This record gives sequence, structure tokens and C-alpha cells, in this order.
Amino acid sequence: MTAEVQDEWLGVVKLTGELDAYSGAEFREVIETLMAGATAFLLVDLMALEYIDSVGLGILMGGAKRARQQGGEIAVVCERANLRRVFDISGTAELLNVRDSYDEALAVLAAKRQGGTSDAPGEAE
Amino acid sequence: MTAEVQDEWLGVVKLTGELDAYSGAEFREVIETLMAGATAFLLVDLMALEYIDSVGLGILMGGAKRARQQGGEIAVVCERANLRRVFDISGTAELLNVRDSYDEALAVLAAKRQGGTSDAPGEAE
Amino acid sequence: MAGNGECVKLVIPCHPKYVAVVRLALTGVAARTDLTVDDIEDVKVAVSEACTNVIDHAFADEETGDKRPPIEIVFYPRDEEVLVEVTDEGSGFDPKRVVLADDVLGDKQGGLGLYLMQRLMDKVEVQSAPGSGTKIKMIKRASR
Amino acid sequence: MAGNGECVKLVIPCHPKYVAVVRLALTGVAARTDLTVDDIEDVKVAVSEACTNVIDHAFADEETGDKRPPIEIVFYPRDEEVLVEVTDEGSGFDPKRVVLADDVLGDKQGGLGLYLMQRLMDKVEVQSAPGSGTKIKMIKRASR
Ligand SMILES: Nc1ncnc2c1ncn2[C@@H]1O[C@H](COP(=O)(O)OP(=O)(O)O)[C@@H](O)[C@H]1O
Ligand SMILES: Nc1ncnc2c1ncn2[C@@H]1O[C@H](COP(=O)(O)OP(=O)(O)O)[C@@H](O)[C@H]1O
Repeated sequence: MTAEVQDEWLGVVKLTGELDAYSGAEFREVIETLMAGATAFLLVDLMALEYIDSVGLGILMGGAKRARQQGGEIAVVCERANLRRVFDISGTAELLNVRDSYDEALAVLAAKRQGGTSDAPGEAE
Repeated sequence: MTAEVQDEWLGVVKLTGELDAYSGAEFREVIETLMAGATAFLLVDLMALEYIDSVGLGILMGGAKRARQQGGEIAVVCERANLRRVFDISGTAELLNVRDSYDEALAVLAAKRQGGTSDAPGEAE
Repeated sequence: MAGNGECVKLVIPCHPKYVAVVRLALTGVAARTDLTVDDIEDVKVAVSEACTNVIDHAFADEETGDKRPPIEIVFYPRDEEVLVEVTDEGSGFDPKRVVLADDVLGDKQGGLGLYLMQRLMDKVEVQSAPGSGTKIKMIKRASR
Repeated sequence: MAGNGECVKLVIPCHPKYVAVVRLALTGVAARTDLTVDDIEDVKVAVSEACTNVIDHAFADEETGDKRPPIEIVFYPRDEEVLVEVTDEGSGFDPKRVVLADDVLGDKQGGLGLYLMQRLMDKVEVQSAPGSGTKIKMIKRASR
């Protein structure tokens, strides 16, 4: 797992391997540390992730809530069919702004940041 | 697993995945079919193989014996450390002419075929 | 949903550390069936959810990891399907009182595990009652 | 060589089809220890040899696959080592009468399995007697 803050406003977390109840503990902490700073926009790169289940969804949903509370947004990059399926059937794909590519996900966050008519659903509280 | 007869004199078998008691049954048959023809020289390509144990060694040793009975030779291409270790500690690496590259293994067989001073140990019976 | 025929049994400590082992073993068992790679991914999630539920819900917090009885997972690989049974000796629950999540967006995040199991598998049967442990039986058929 | 502490138990049918499942489960268990990737490859071979021996030697030919009792494999992952026990309820044998292969080149191919186990693992203990099944205990320590 790598995590970095880019351009101050944007936190990027890149996950590899499997995200489950065991590895999830570290991911949850990483998100909390990122969001405790000024970062309100979160890009989660799952291109190299092989597995996700409800634990991972829960952590991402928590990150989304937090981001919006801070006036930001979350976006997820994910292409693998088995992960997309978990996002889709759980109904979280839209809420987490799951996109096929890094650039698309970044565009979602940038649009929201510019306060424009983002294609991101869900408003900041 | 792919198997083909090249240039009449040479049979080439390429293995992928794991070679154990289960998958070994097919490999044993393939070797027998190849050697039942005019082929007496056998090149076994293990570059894409991930696992071998005593079952695989036994089949290769059987192939070596058969090849030599028919005036031929066997050579094995294998680079992976975990497989090399099994060849080495079992003392079969020399007998099976285990080499790092396809070309080296082919050279062993070609030298033996030309009846020259091959670097292959073990004489045909 | 009868568990008969050849089976592979796995017993793991009640700890998140070992759920990945269940997925690996499943991969090996399912490779001997007609299930596709995508089918197997579905079963991986469903079985992990069942195990995570045992770890999260089957025991009171006082019982620490070592004192908890293990989780038993049995795979019955058949030609065209795999049956999986996940059994614990925990508190049990009343399956009728568990509401499936149709809205996982709200604050209530409960119910996602059983919901995913039901969506990802072809059949799910919950045998549980307060005080007598839980057995989840699930079947995945090979898609074609 | 005491089997205590957290363990993962696997029970497979006495058939070559399932030995790959044991290797996969081992991979998951050993990933939680200090063992290196190379260490784990060594254990994979040793454990497979033990299982293949059960399949090849522990039962008379008349007993077909379904009638044979299963093979039990227990992994005890510790920080710096893993202990593996492979147990069968087969015919058993006299370990003293088994000559280890120092020459696997000859016609006699017997003994390669136990030889590899001993070379690949740090400790191997054979508990067996004719008529009372076999238990092989093996320890692999993390190399550094
Ligand atoms: N193995 C189990 N032992 C005890 N209770 C369980 C078990 N599995 C599920 N439950 C109960 O069913 C509820 C719903 O489970 P689930 O759908 O997985 O959602 P969640 O885990 O998010 O609560 C749990 O909150 C718990 O009360
Ligand atoms: N689980 C077992 N049950 C009964 N006999 C066994 C078992 N494991 C090993 N043996 C005996 O020990 C001998 C040596 O085994 P091994 O070293 O693996 O060589 P191989 O399998 O090539 O004979 C076997 O031939 C068999 O007689």
C-alpha cells in the first residue's frame, strides 16, 4: 500500500494484493491519517488490487463520508471485473465514483473541487 | 502442456503450471507417445513451470532412461531457483542435463547426436 | 443442500489473518470443477463474508482470539457446482430478524455481508439460532 | 516437536487431485510467518511428498479412493518457523526399514520422497508402525 498527498488538496492511496478484514486495518488508518490533514479529496487507486469485500467497501464508504464532510469527494480507479462486480451489486459504484482510469477519477475530483457541475453524485454536507 | 516433434529427431515438451502426482499422469503419457515414434532426443522446457517434486523427477528420469535406450538423450531447460534446488539436492541435475536456456539444452542434445564429445553425462546403453 | 461426496475441510482460528487461507484453498478446490474464474471470484467474496461474520459477530468481545473455537469451512466440489459450508460454535442469531441491506448507503451498514452472499451465490441457507452456533450453506453453479 | 498454539487444519480426500490445495493453503498460512518465498517453496515440496506417499503407499490397491480415509494436514505457523503434521490412517510402516536414497540414479527409485523432506526441512520426525497409520512432523525455520 502506498499513500501520498499530492498538490496539498489531493490524497492518493494505491492498494495492491487483497483488501479484506486483515489488510483493511492498515487501509483504514492510512485514510484517517490523510484526512486528518487538509486533504478533503481522496483518490483510491485499485488497479493493482485483486480482491475486495464488504470490509473494503465499508472503509471506502467511511472515507467518502468523511471527504464530503470536509467539503471534498472520493473517487476510485478500478478496472478488474471481479472488483467492479462487488461495487455494482452492493450499489456503491456511483457513490464511490468508481472509474476505469486514473484520469477519469481525477477529473471527477477536479470538477467537484472547482465547484462546477461535477458528475459526482452526493453533495458535501 | 504442449508437445511437438521438431526436425524428426527431436521431441520438445513445454510444461506450465505445476507438475505433481495429478498433472504428472498427462506428462508421462506425452513422453511415452513422443518416444514411441522415431524420436530419441527429448528437450523438456520448464521455463514456465512453477513447481516440481519427486513425481516429476521420476517421470523425467524415466524419459532419460528411455531416450538413452534408444540411443538418444534428454535435456531440461529450467531457470527458476525453487525447481533448480529440487534437481540439485536430488542429484538429478546432471543426469537430466538441466540447463539455464533453451539454446544450451539444445546444444547438449545436438552434440550427443553428432556422436561427438558431448558434455552430457551418461552413455546410451 | 446435502453435503455429501468428496469434500475438503479447513479449520481456521477465529481471526482475520486466516481468511485469506480460505480463499486460497477454495481456489485450488474450485479449479477441479467447471466453475469459471469469475465464478470462483464470487465464491471467494461470499465465503470471506461468512468467515468475517463469525469473527465480527459470533463471539462476545470478552472472548479473545485464543479462547474462541475455530471456524470450520467445508468445500464439496462437484462437476458443475461447489457447495460450501461455514460453521461456527458462536452465539448464533435469528436469521428472520436480520434485515438484508437494500440500502447500504445510509448510516446502517448492517446486512451487507449476507446480502452479498445471496447476490453472489446461487443458493444460501442459514441455519442459526441464538445460543447454538451458525451454519451457512452456499452453492455456486458453474456459469456458461 | 510439539503441535501447540494457533493452527490451520486441512482434511483432503486421499487423491492426487487435492495435493495442490494443500500447497495453496500452505502459501496462505506461511505468508503470516517470517518464512521467505524460497522457504515456502521448500515446504511445498516436502508437504506434497508426504501427501503423495500417503496416496501411493498407505493403502492397499483394493481400497479405492472413496473408501480410503482422508489425509489430515495441520499447519502451526509461528513467527520464525512453521510446523507441519501430515497424518494418515493407513497401513503404516517401519521407518527403520526405509533406506534413504543416496543414489536416486539407479533402478531403485524408492526413498526419494523422504529424502527430499529431510533435505528441504530443518527437522523431520516419522511416527509410524505397521498397522497403525503414519504421522510425519516437519519443521521449517525462516532462513535469513
Ligand atoms: N456467524 C454469525 N454469528 C452470529 N451472528 C451473525 C453471524 N452472521 C451474521 N450474524 C448476524 O447477522 C447480522 C447481519 O450480518 P451481515 O449481513 O453480514 O451484515 P454485517 O456483518 O454488516 O452486520 C449481523 O449483524 C449479526 O447480527
Ligand atoms: N504414509 C505412508 N504409509 C505407508 N508407507 C509409507 C508412507 N510413507 C512412506 N512409506 C514407506 O516408505 C517408503 C519410502 O518412501 P519415500 O522415501 O517417499 O520413497 P518412495 O515414495 O519413492 O518409495 C515407501 O516406499 C513406503 O514403503
